[in-house]
Amino acid sequence: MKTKQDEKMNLLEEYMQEMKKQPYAESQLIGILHKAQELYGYLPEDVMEAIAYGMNIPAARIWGVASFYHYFNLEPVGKYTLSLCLGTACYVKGAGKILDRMREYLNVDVGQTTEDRLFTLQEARCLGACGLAPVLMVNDRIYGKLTPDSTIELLDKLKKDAK
Amino acid sequence: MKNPLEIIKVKRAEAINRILGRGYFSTKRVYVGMATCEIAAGSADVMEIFQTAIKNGLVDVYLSQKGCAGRCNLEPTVEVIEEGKIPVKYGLVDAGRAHEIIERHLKKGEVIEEWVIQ
Amino acid sequence: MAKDSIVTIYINEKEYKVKEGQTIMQAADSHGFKIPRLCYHPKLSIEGACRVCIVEVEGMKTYAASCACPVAEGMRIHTNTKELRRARRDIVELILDNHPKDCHTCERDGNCELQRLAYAMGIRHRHFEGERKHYEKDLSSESVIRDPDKCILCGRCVRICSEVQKVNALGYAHRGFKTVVMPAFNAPFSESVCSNCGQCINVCPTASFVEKNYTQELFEKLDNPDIIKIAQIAPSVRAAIGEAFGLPPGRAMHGELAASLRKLGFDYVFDTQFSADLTIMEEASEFLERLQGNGPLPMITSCSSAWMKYVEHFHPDFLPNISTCKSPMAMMGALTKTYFPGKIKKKPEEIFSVAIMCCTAKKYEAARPELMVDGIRSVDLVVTTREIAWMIKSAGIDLVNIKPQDFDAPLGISSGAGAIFGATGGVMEAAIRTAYELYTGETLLDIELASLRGFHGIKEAEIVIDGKPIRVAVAHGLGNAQELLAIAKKDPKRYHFIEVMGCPGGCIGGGGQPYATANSIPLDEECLAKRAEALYAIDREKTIRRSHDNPDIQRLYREYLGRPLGQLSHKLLHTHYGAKLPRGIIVGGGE
Amino acid sequence: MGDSVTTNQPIEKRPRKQVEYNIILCSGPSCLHNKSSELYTEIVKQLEAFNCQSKVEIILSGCLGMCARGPIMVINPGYILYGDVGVNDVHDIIKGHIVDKTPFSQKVIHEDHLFNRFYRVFGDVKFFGKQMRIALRNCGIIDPEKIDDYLSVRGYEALAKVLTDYSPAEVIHQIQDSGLRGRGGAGFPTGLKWKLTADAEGEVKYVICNADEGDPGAFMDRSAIEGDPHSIIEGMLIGGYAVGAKKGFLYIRAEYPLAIKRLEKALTAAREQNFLGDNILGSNYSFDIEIRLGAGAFVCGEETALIQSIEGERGMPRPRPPYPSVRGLFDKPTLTNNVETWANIPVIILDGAKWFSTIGTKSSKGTKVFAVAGNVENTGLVEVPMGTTLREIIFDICGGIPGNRKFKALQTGGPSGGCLTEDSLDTQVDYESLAKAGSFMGSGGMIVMDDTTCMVNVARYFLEFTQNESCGKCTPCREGTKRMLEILTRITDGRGEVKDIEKLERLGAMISKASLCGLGRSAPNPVLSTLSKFRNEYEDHILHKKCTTGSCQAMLTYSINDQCIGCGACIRVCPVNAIKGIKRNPHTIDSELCIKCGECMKVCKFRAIDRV
Repeated sequence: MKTKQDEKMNLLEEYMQEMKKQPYAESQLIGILHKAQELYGYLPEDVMEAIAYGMNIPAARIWGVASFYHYFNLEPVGKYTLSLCLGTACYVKGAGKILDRMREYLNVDVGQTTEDRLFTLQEARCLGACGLAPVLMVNDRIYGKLTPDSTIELLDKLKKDAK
Repeated sequence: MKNPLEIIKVKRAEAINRILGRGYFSTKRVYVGMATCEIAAGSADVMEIFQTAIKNGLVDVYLSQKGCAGRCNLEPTVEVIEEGKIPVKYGLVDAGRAHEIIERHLKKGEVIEEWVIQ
Repeated sequence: MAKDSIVTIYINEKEYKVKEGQTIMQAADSHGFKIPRLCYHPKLSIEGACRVCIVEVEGMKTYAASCACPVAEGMRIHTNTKELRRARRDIVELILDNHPKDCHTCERDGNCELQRLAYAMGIRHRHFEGERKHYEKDLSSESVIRDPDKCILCGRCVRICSEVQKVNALGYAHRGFKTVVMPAFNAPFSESVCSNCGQCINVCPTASFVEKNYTQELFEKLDNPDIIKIAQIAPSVRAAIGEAFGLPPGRAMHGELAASLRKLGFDYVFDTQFSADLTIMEEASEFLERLQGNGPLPMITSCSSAWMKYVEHFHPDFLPNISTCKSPMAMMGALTKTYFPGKIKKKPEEIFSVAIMCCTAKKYEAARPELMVDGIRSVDLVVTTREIAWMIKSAGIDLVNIKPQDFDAPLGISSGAGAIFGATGGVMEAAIRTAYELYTGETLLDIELASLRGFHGIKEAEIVIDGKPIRVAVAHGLGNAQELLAIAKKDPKRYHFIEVMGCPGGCIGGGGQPYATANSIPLDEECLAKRAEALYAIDREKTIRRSHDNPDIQRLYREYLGRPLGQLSHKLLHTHYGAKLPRGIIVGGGE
Repeated sequence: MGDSVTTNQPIEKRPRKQVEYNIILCSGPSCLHNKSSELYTEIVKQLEAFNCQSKVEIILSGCLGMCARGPIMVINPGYILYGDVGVNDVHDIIKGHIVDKTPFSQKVIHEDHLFNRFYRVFGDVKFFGKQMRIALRNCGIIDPEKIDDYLSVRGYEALAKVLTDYSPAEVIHQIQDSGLRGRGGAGFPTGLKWKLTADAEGEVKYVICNADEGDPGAFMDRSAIEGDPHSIIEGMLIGGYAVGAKKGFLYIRAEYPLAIKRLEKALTAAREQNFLGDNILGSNYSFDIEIRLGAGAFVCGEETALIQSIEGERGMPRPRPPYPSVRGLFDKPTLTNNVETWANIPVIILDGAKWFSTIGTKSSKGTKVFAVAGNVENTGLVEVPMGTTLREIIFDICGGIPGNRKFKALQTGGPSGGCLTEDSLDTQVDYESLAKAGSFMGSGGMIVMDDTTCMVNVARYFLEFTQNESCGKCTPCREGTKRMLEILTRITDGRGEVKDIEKLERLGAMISKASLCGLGRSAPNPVLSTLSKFRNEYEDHILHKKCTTGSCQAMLTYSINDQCIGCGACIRVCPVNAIKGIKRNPHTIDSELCIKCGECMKVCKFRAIDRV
């Protein structure tokens, strides 16, 4: 019987096989890491090792790439990824204060996940919704025109929904 | 053999035919902004309301999505275009406004002045 | 564009004719300038990262990194303006500001490129101090300590590890101010693909990489009157240790070393060159066996410990080709715990066997369980050339002026063949001298094989033994070795015998050799050539130049071992290595 | 929560005039020169004469791009263009078009430019009036997910024209003649870049579209891709033909999922119609495009770092030379342009280089897109002809500063740019003028700041951004920006030292000249520019420990004045018990304990709390 993990690995292997056929196969590394993160939610070390082996790319290089780009999560993320936009428009409209409140409320720093694995707090560069500044992206959905208070209300609501 | 310019002319004619086939010559054409920023402001719901209205019998309306024209603080935006008239651009269209635009503008032809982007 | 055409440039308003295609730095170097530099290394790719070597080029809005920027006709370059001096000064200060202030207690004190630069730039005050990075040291490896706090991110280690050694154990991780050089996943060095070659130590301008230091342990053992302290000295140590005492490279100091080690407290000082001769006896015999169909060809040498670890990691399919001979160090170690205690009527447990090596990987090798003899370690401790130099200095011994002495019997006499083991091609040359005679019964007259000497990455030669052409190849540096293996893999019949040494230049360029002096660069080829020449000179000056002619070797076989590849030989002098799977391994080293 | 835009309020403050027609009168520089202002008076007069002034609104627009035929006036609906309009023609036009409902054909011109379609829809909106939509010509008027829509607005005709009529060298000539310069920031002449790549030796060449839009507050490229992906693809196809490439890469931020989806859809549709693939439109030209995703690194907007990233490496810039046009992606000659630059290409081919070069200033041709944000009435995307003044953008197009506040500064060029003050507002938008005024064109972020903004804090914000995005390769950027940020932080925290300004300037000057790539070189700009223009604010912070705008919290002190009646409301909300006092007696704040949260000020009904 196949476990879920095996299935994910099979999908990744398949993807790598496809990428290996491309010219300059090594250049597909970032795409493969995207694929892995799509499957696993983050980049587990053994998955990166599997990519090293599968693509014949030194693991130190893969680790270097994965840790260079902020989009890649090196640790498991929470149910909700909260990406607070700190682009200029949002910043000017008080995103900094919202961030402080969220840090305090969640008791985590940027890049960390709450102990209950519910929230991961992240900073985003411009999300391109400046008209709604300040904005917060929760997984794929954008919430706009936030204040520190309304943000906390939103987090409360998400917490309730999760239960 | 045709040269690329001749080919493109054929292709364009075909494309226009297909657009017409989709009902472009309806009396009213409605364009809903569907860029990331518009969607973030709630345009997906607005789009759905128009789609539902058409499914439920709203006729003579051609509905399409469009990109962002750049009017950020007034998104979501919706245009209602009628041949021979100045196109009407609505701003800050939420579900309530979408329903009213259907009832008043699309069905009765009334331009809802206070929501129009000038 | 013809590459050797000449262009006219102006440096500090003076006209110079230089070769097109050169960088500003190369052009300036050839005309009496020495633009300060840090991340640049001639053996490595151009990084252009430290920005210390910046110059002003008229018409450019920003400074150019002279290491990267090619010259162009009519280019007007300034290397020494007030603004530039200040910018360079500030750049070096910025590096210092993120660097521990522990120069006095640092291993590289006095030998540190950053320290030299800071001195030369005239940094006498700090202006911009602030947060300093701090990470844990990685002490996991038997050979190399990684201290990210001292890293200035010049990237030389990353480049030598990936470009020259092609091991790719090291890489940059994270980014910006948080960039750190580390193995994959920040795993301990001991769990990484590291071969322990120590080249990162060689090229590091600071003390971000240093060997695991055993000097204090050794001092303690030397103070213990109840044990017999035995030293063995690798060929390359004698060719390089003078540099640590301010002598120019190329002076062989075996006599001085033997005398100094005795003063330091060793009871017996033996020569690894003796066991090199022994290795040749076994290895040449093994080769002839294989040549006659008993065992796979090409046979590949196994003396280099970094190389062995590398094969276990990346090319386990070649393990059957690896000679079963232990390295000279391990052979000597085995003898010091078996043959020699018998001679002096002591138990093996009473012997403390120390190897003084040019190599950091030997520290790892000595700890291998494969090398135990009757359940005890054959070599108890390995110190590098650098470590023994500190000890000699610390003990107040005048290595430079001391009266030379001979090595101790019965493991101290060596042939010239044993000496050249330290330079790339040397093992092969020595093996051929003996194999030829063992096979044909005739003495090979022309024993200096020029085609196997020098620093070409891969050297090939064909020797006719008894009418049969024997094709051999030599590689030094793991990157070259990997290329050679690829050739051998593609064309398995191409070679009969392959020699590999893990470090550039062979053992003379080992990871435990003295740091480059103020006017030199690490792994400078001129310096390596002089070290090699010191070994070749030893060889030339010996009357016995073939391992099998070494009378003590002959006596050892007569009195103890029996014959090469005999039963006792097999027990003491041969071993087998097995595949290893450290974290993040890839097939064939990634090429 | 979140979606708080639900109101039934009118969306604009001005009452809207209900009209049937609008007359758009070009007031671009060339039309003005041709006395379009006199026309205005005449139009008003004629409308009154025909008694139809209530049916018609007159709109003054920016340049309509038909300067050779000016003065231009347009009548909507229908977007009928009248050219060479003299004062004497106004009567005939109004009578014909509005009274008799038949356009006055003698003056109607049929000059058709690609961007005219946009103005058929949006021509009467004031916000778009002074704009000129070339790069964004189709954004907001076509369905970006339907190639048919793009084809209907002459899509891929420029490609067909190139393949039919032009040799690669002729295409490059066109681009050179147009005067187009790179829209990514530095303004390198696009035609020259193409020529260098075309001339470089090598069989295999590549074309790259840089869509790694990263400036915080800039989203022009996202909008362009989401609104009109085919324009970019067509631009790249033409570029590939011109330089001899068969393969293009589109490097886009992973944070733009919708843009990626639309691009993928567009590429598939283009392949189906043989705009991509082998023997495109029956020609010998073959080309295809592959999307490559970024992964959250601002520095990958730098050309060489982007190339590293496509190669699957850490996005660390390479030293140049060698220039990418000679040795770029996979060591092959490579042409990189950004999204906006590519989107201009089809226009130049179809409307002509000559026409294109009539727009803009002497050294900067065409238009530039800006994302205007900050303290401004109308935020949004603005595409204006080069030469438009900053004042026009901020006040005429974007409606000025809200809340009756005073304009303080304009930040352009994002983290690489600088701040401009009131006296620079008449600067024209072009590469040289902005640089001369002390800023930078950049990729198009434009932040308007009012008098509540602390400039030291703004500088700190941008530096924090670049510090965070520094790749860490070269010393000046990695270490230098860190130290600058520390100094700025200490200044805004009220711990600034007298020598800090000098240190900032010294580090800034060194970093600008010694860094490896453009990110590092431009990183000190926000600091250096605010230092030169708002030095007094820095001095206030350092010498007097005072932030006049009240932005730097650490420097505020709260105290209670004699308006206090001792109600105790402030005591109850103070989270750190810093307020003491007896009921009905004036309270006091212990400034040692106070964390400056401002809660007391919010609850006080008697304005008894002062903040200085």
